[in-house]
Amino acid sequence: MVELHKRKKIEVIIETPARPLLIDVLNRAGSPGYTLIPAIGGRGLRSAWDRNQLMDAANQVIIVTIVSAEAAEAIMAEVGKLLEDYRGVVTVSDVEVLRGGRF
Amino acid sequence: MVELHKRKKIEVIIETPARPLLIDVLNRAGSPGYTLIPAIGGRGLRSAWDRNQLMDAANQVIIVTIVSAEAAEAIMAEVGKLLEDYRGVVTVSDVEVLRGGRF
Amino acid sequence: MVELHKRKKIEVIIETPARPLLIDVLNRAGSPGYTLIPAIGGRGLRSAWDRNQLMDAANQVIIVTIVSAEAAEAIMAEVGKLLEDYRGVVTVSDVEVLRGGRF
Amino acid sequence: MGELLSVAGDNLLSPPILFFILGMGAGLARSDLTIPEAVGKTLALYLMMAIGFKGGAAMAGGEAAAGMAGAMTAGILLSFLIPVIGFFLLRATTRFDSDTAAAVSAHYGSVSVVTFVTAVSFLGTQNVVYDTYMVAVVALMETPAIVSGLLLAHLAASRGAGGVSQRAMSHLVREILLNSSVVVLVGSFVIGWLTGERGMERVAPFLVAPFTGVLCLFLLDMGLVAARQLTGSKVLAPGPLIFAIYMPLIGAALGLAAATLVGLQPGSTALLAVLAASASYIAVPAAMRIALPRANAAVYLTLSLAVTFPFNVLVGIPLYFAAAQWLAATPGP
Amino acid sequence: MGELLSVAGDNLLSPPILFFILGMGAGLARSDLTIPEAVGKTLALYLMMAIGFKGGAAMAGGEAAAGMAGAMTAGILLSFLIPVIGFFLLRATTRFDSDTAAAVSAHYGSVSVVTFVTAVSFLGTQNVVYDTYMVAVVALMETPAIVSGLLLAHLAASRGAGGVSQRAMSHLVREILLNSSVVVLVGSFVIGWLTGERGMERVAPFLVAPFTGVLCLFLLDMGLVAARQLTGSKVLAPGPLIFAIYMPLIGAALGLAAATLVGLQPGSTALLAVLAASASYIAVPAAMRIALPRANAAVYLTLSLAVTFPFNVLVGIPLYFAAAQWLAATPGP
Amino acid sequence: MGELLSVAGDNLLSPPILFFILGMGAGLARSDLTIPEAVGKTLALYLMMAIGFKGGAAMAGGEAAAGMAGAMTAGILLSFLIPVIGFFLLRATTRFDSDTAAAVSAHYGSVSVVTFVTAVSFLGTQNVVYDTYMVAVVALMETPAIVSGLLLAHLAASRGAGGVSQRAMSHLVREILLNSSVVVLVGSFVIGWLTGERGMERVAPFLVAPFTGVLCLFLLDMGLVAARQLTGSKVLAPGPLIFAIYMPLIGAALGLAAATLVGLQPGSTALLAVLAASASYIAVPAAMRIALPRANAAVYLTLSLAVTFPFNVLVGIPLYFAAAQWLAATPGP
Ligand SMILES: Nc1ncnc2c1ncn2[C@@H]1O[C@H](COP(=O)(O)O)[C@@H](O)[C@H]1O
Ligand SMILES: Nc1ncnc2c1ncn2[C@@H]1O[C@H](COP(=O)(O)O)[C@@H](O)[C@H]1O
Ligand SMILES: Nc1ncnc2c1ncn2[C@@H]1O[C@H](COP(=O)(O)O)[C@@H](O)[C@H]1O
Ligand code: NA
Ligand code: NA
Ligand code: NA
Repeated sequence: MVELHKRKKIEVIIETPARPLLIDVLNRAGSPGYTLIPAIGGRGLRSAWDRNQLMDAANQVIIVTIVSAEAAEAIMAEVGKLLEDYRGVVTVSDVEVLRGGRF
Repeated sequence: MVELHKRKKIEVIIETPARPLLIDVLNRAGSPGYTLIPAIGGRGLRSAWDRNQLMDAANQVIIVTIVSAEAAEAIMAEVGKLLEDYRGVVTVSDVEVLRGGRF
Repeated sequence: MVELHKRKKIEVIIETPARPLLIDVLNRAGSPGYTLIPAIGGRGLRSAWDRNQLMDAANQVIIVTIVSAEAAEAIMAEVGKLLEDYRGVVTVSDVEVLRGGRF
Repeated sequence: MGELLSVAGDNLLSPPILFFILGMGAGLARSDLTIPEAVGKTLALYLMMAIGFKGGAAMAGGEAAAGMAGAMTAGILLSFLIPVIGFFLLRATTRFDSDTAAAVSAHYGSVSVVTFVTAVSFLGTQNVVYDTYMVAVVALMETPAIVSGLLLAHLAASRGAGGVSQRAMSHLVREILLNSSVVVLVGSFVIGWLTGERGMERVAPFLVAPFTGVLCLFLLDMGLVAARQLTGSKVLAPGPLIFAIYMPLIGAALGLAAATLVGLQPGSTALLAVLAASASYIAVPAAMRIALPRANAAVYLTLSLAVTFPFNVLVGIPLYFAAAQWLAATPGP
Repeated sequence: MGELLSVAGDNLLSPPILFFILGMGAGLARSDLTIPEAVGKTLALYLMMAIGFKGGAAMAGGEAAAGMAGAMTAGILLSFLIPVIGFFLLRATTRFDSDTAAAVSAHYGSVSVVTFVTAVSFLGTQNVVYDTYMVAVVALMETPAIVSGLLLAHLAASRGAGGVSQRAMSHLVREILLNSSVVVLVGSFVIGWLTGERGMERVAPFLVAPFTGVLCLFLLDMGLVAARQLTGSKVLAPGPLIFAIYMPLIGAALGLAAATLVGLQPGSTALLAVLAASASYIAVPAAMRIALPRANAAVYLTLSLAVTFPFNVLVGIPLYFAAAQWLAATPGP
Repeated sequence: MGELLSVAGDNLLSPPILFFILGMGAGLARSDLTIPEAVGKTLALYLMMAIGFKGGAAMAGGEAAAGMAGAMTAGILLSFLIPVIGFFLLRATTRFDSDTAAAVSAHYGSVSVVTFVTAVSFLGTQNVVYDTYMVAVVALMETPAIVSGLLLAHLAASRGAGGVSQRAMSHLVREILLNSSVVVLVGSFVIGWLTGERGMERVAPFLVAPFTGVLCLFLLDMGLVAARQLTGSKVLAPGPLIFAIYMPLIGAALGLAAATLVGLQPGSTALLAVLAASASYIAVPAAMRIALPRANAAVYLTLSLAVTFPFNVLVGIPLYFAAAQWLAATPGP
C-alpha cells in the first residue's frame, strides 16, 4: 500500500507580464516549487484572446504549485492582491502526494 | 484568513476540430470564462497520437473552465453529447476560488 | 441529471528523457489513456529551469491520466520508483467522469 | 517504356524526393528526429506563397492565358465528380459506412498542394514549361469535392445532412472558403499579378532561389509525418489500401483526358493529372471533422497522407508526366 | 500633390504592403490563417539583425557620420517630449484616467522598429539613401518615452509612482534596457561595425538578399495580428480612435522640424519623422504592464497596433517621405 | 606565437563568434532575448543538413578520399578511449561518484556537431581546405563514447550496469543509433553523394549561400543558452571547472597526434582535433539520462555546454588550427 500525504494544489492563470512578480510571491512565501504551463487562448469577463503571435503582453501563462495547507493560505492572500492589478484567476484544490517531506 | 468559495473545475480534452463547437457550448451555457491549454500527445482507446506537425485534425486541445455547481451540470450534459461524435474525455473536480462573484 | 462516476486523476511532472519509461509504466499498469502537456519552466528543490531551447534533457513534461482507484494504487507505486532516479513530482486527486466504463 | 524509366529515375534521384525517402525511413525506424510543428506549418505557407506569387507575376508578364478558362472548368468538374466515383467504389469494395465513404472520396476529389508543388519542382528538372495559371486551378479544386462529399453523405444517409447543425455550418463555410492554403495561394497570386516583374525582382532571393532547398526540408518532415501516421494507425483492411493506390490512377486518367480535351500543353496536362490524382490531408480533414464527425478520421488521414501522398510523389508524378508527353506525341483523334 | 499621389501609389503597390493588406483582410474575414508564434518572433529578430548589421557595416565603411550627434539628441528629446503632448491631448479629449493616458502617450513617444524597417524598405524602392546610423537612433528612442510616461503618471496621480514596488522596479529596468529589440539592434550594429565590409560579405546572402521577402511574410503576420486585435477588442470611443490618427501626424511634424533643424538629408529626415510618428507595441506594453498595471492594456494595445501601425504603413510613410522631399526642395529660412 | 595571435584575432573578429559573445553577454545580463525553441532546433538541423550534403556532394565529385579509412578509425578509437582518460582524471581530481564521472567523460569522448560546424566556417575564412569525408567521422564519433562510458560505470559500480533495465536498453539503443544528428548528418551525406554536383546546384541557394548567416543566428542562441545554464546552475567546485578546460586540450593533443599518424592534411587534422576536444550536449545527455539516471545531470550539462563549448569556440578552434599548421610545417620524424 502506497502511503499518501494530503497537500494543496494552487493553479494561477495570469498575464505573462505578471509572471516574474508571481514567481517572486511564490519564492518569498517559501513554495517548495512550481511548474509553468503555456496557455494558448481563453476568455474571461473581458474579450476573448488568442495566443497573440507578437505581443507577449496580451498572453496568459499558468503556474501550478503543490504546497502544504499552511503555505497555501499565505500564497492565496498574496496572489489575490496581485490579481487586483493583473488579469487572471486562481484556484486551490486538494491533492495527495507520495513524498510528503518534499512539500 | 482568506475567504474561499467552492466551485467546480471542468477539464475537457478534445479533438482540435471540435474546439469552436465546444467554445459555443461553453458560451451558451453561460460559462464565466475558459482557458485553452495545448496537448502534445496522448493515447486513448484508439492508437497513440503525437503532435502531428502538419495535420491539426489529428491533434487534441485541453479546455479548462471554472464554473458554479449549477452551470457545471448543464455543461457536462452538453459536453457529453459532443463526445459522442468527437474523440476526447471530460472530468469535473472540486476547487475553491477567492472572488466567488466572478464565477 | 447527469450521472457521474468517481475516478482518480494522476498528474506526473517529469524530466523529458524519462517520458518513454513513464509511458511504459502506464501501459503496463493498464491505464486506459493519458495526455501529454508541455511545461515551459519551473523550480524544484534544485535550481530553476527555463524551456531550454536546445537540450531536451533539461526540459520537463506533464502527463495526466484518469484511472480507477485500484489502477491508481499500482501506478503511484511504480511512478514513485521512477522518481527516485528522475527529477519530478506526482500528485493524485479525485475527479468525476461521465462514461465510467471508459476508465 | 525506357523513356518512362529514365524519367522515374530522374524523379527518384532528385534531392527533394530523396529527403522524403529519408524522412519515411527515419519515421519507420522510430528515430526521434522531428521538425518542430511551427516550422513545418511555415514551410508549407512559404511553398504556397512562392508558387502563388510566381504564377501571378508570370500572368502579369503577359504570359498567354490560353486555355485558362478551360483548365479552370475542368478542374472544378473533376473536383466535383471524382468523389462520386470514389464513393461507389468504396461502398462496393470496403465495409465503410456511407459517412466514411463520402469523407474519404471528398479527400480524393480535392487536392494536395504539396504534391502539386513537388510536381512543379519536377517539371523544373525536366525543363518543361507549364501555364502558371494552374496555381489558380489548385485553389479552385480545393472546395467542390467537400460539397459533393457532403451531398453524397446526405443522399445515402436516412437522417440526411441535416445533422450538420446551423452553428457547425458557419464554422464549415469559413473552413472551406477561408482556409490558409486558399488565402495564401490566391492572395500571393493576386499580389504577384499586381506587382509584376518589378515585384518579382524584390522577392526572388527569398521566394525563388531557396525554393528547392526549402522543399527538401519540408519533404523530410512529410516523410516523418507520413511514416508515423502509418505505424500509428491500426492495420488497414486490403480494400481501402488498394483504393488508395488505384483511385489516384483513375483521377490521373480523368485529368489527362480533360486536359487533352481542353487542349493544354504537356506541362499543364501533367499538373492537372497530378491535381486530380492527389488527395488533400490538411483542408479536407478539418472540414470533414466538422461536417461528418461520425466518419472514421483515422482511415482518411492514413489513406491520403500515408499511402496516396507517398505513391504520388514516388511513382505518380513521373508516371503522369510521361503519359502527358506520350499523349502530346501521338496525333490526336 | 501629384507627386505625393504617385509616391503613395508606389508604397501601396509594393509586395510588403500588399501582404500587410492581405493579412488585414484575412484577419477581418476571420480566416484560420496564422503564422506560428515562434516564427513571427524570429522574423522580427531577423529584421532587426539585418538593419542593425547593415548600419554598423556602413558605419565602418567610413560613411560620413555627419549629423549623427544631432540626430541622436533630436531622437531622445522627441521620445521624451511627445508623451507630454500626448498626455494632455488625451486628458482633454478622452475619459482616460491618468495612468492610461500616461501609458498610451508613452507608446507614442517610443518607436515601432517594424514601421522603421518598412520605411527603410520603401526608401529602397525610391532609391533614396539615408544615414545608416539612424538604426542607432531607433534603439535610443525606445526608452526615454517610458521614463517620461511614468513621470507623467507619478505627477498626475496623488499616490505617486511609489506604487511601483522596489521588486517590480528591477524587472522594469531590465525590461527597458535589455529588451530583445535593443539588444539585437545595438548588438548587430556593433558587430557590423567591428567586422565591416568583410563581415558583410559573409552574411549578406542571409541578412541582405532575402530581406524584402522576409518583410513580406512578417507584414502578412502583422496584418493578421492587427486585424484580430481590432475585432477582438471592445468598440473604442471616437476620442481615442481619432487620437491614434492625428497623434502620428503631430509626431511626424515634430520629427520633420527637428531633422531640418539638425540638417539631415531627406532620407534620414523621413526616417526621423517615421520614428516620431510610430508607436511601440512590443517593448512599451511589456514595461507598462509592470509599471502602470492599472492602465487599461486593451486600449493601448489596440490603438498602437490595430490603428496607428496600419495608418503609418499604408498612409504615413509615403506622406512623411513626400514632406521630407518637399522641405529639402524649398530653400530653408 | 605572432601567427597564433593573428589567427585567434581572425576567429574572434568573425560575425559568428561575435554573435556568440553577444548571446553570452545578453544571457549573463539576464536580458529577456530568447530565440524560440522550435527555431533553435531547426537551425541546428539546417546546419547538419548543409555540411552533410556538402560533404556527400564533394565525395561524389571524385574528391580524393585519401586517408578516409584512417581518419574514421582514429575517430572511433578517440571517441572510445577519451572517456577512459576523463574517468580516471575526474575520479582523481573531483568527488564525483563513478556514475557521474563516467557520464561526464562520455560527453568528452563524444562530439559537438556545432563546434565542428563553427570550425568548418573558420577554415573557410582562412581559405584552408579539408577532406569533406570528415563529416562522416563526426557521425561515427557520436556513439562509441557512450558505450565506453557505460562500461566504465558498470566496471566501477558494484551493482553493475545491470541497472539499465531491458526496457530502458531498447530506448537507449534507438537514442544512440537513430538520434536526429546522426540521421540528418548521414542522410544528407548520402543524398549529397547520390545527387552529386547537379543536386548541389539545386539546393545551394538554400544550403550553401545563407550558411554563415544562419550560423550567426544559431550561435547567438547558443550564447544565450550557455549563459543561462551557467547562471542557473549551482556554483561548481573548482575541480570540475578546470577539468572542463584542460580535458579539451588533452583531447585536441590526442586528435592532432592521431591525425598526424594517419597523415591527414592540416585542415582535416585541425578538425579531428576539434572533434576530440569538443563535448556533446544534445545526444549524449539524452542517452545518459536513460542509461545512468543517478549521474548528476546538472554537472555534465553545465560543464559541456556552459564551459567547454565557449572555450572551444572562443579559444580552442584557432589554437588547434595553429597547432595543425605548425605540425605540418615541421618535418615529421
Ligand atoms: N472561469 C474561468 N475558467 C477558466 N479560465 C478563466 C476563467 N475566467 C477567466 N479565465 C482566464 O483568465 C483570463 C483573464 O480573465 P479576465 O481577467 O476575466 O479577463 C481569461 O482570458 C482566461 O484565460
Ligand atoms: N484515461 C485518460 N487519461 C487522460 N487522457 C485520456 C484518457 N483517455 C483518453 N485520453 C485523451 O483523449 C484522447 C482521445 O481518446 P480516445 O477518444 O479514447 O481515442 C486521447 O488521445 C488522450 O489524449
Ligand atoms: N511543489 C511543486 N509544485 C509544482 N511543481 C514542482 C514542485 N516541485 C517540483 N516541481 C517540478 O518538478 C521539477 C523537478 O523538481 P526537483 O526534482 O525538485 O528539481 C521542477 O523543476 C518543477 O518543474
Ligand atoms: Na484529387
Ligand atoms: Na513615436
Ligand atoms: Na570529444
